[in-house]
Amino acid sequence: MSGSLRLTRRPLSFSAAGRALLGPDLGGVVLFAGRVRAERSGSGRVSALEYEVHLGPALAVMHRLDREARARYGVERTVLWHRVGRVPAGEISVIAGAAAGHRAPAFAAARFLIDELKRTVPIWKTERARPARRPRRPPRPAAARSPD
Amino acid sequence: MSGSLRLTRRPLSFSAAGRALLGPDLGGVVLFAGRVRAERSGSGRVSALEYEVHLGPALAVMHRLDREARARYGVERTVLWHRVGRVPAGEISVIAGAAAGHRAPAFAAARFLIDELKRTVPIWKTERARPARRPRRPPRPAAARSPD
Amino acid sequence: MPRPVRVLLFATARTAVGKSELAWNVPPAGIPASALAEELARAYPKLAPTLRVSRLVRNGHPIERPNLRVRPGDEFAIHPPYGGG
Amino acid sequence: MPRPVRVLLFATARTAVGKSELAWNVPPAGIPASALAEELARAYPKLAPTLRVSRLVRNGHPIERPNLRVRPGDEFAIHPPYGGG
Repeated sequence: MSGSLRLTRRPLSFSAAGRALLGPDLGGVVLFAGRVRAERSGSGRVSALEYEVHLGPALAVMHRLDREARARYGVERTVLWHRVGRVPAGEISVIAGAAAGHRAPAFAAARFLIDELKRTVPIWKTERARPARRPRRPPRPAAARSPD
Repeated sequence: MSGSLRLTRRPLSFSAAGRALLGPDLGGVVLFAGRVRAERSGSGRVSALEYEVHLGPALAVMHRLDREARARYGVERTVLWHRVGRVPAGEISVIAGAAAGHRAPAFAAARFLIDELKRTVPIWKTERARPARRPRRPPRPAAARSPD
Repeated sequence: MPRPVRVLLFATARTAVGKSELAWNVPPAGIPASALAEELARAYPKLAPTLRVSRLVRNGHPIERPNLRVRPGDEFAIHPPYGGG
Repeated sequence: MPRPVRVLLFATARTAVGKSELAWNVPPAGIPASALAEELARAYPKLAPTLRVSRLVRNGHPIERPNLRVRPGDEFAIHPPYGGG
């Protein structure tokens, strides 16, 4: 098992993703990270996004994407990590990465993973504008970390 | 100036590159890293690569690539970092990265930067097999860090 | 005594209903997925527009045939268009 | 007294000559880049194969015309095919 899949409430980091993609013959590593943008919205600047996930189906689809990326592009290691719950502007919400002997398959696999994650994994985001107007409970997205 | 260019003897890290690519509207970040592979070679496993650089022309070409990547793809921030001197197997020798509002231009710019760096920047590598047989001086590649 | 269906509501479906989960009673033999969706749209009219663009999921698997039966104890999820990343 | 040309040797060029830098005397009026390369190839026969695939660089700029003159005090670099990354 060389794919690392995570749905987690904890911050995501480039350095942790880079470590998950280490291997003696893996000369090419590509990491894509999506960060929450402090965009202008109706009620001011977005201060955070709140991510919900349907945990079981999400992990099932992520496993399938991971297997498919490795089979299609011949990459040896992959990461597909998504944060759930509240993610403040500027922080990383998602990392898709791949490592291979050379760069072309690593680029292709990372691109495939993020494109397909957005299209097929049951995760949703809701904008949160600056001061949360009412202290509402977040929608309890079940969080988990799969075995790496 | 939103491009970060470095030729340095110090280790490169994903996390430092990620920080160099922060920006309020930069939702898509792509990092490519090349790592030294522990490949089999004539004299055993490669334990390190030794990188030489012709410093002035290298920085000039890197500046040009950076400007071109930002003009072509509309990315706002870029990094193009290369390590010089001895780089042990498993460590990062190069990072090319870009950040933009969305992922497509970030992928395209990172790919452009690494492809063109390999093709046009005066940097050379020499394999070093495991125990250095004679204690030779490294070839004094001039190292520098450009203003970010 | 029949167990209810556990209905999971995400994103715009959650907003329309005002909660993230419902217990919904169905006959012991179950009902077609499309009929269950109609019952929910009648009970929560704001849910109707979301239902038209959503995928329905039973026990973690996308429902391909609208006459697939949802039975007591099943999990039935409404998946509005995905928005991860 | 004329200053020499500073010749910079990288990678296979460095290996062929056995050092990374040379001081090379040229006439006060300079000589064409191609002539300087030929002098070096005669002095260091192992350098010849590398020179055939290398770019020549004067004062940091790639030399486009082989008759460009290299003058005392110039930096003249031999760039074998690049291998960064």
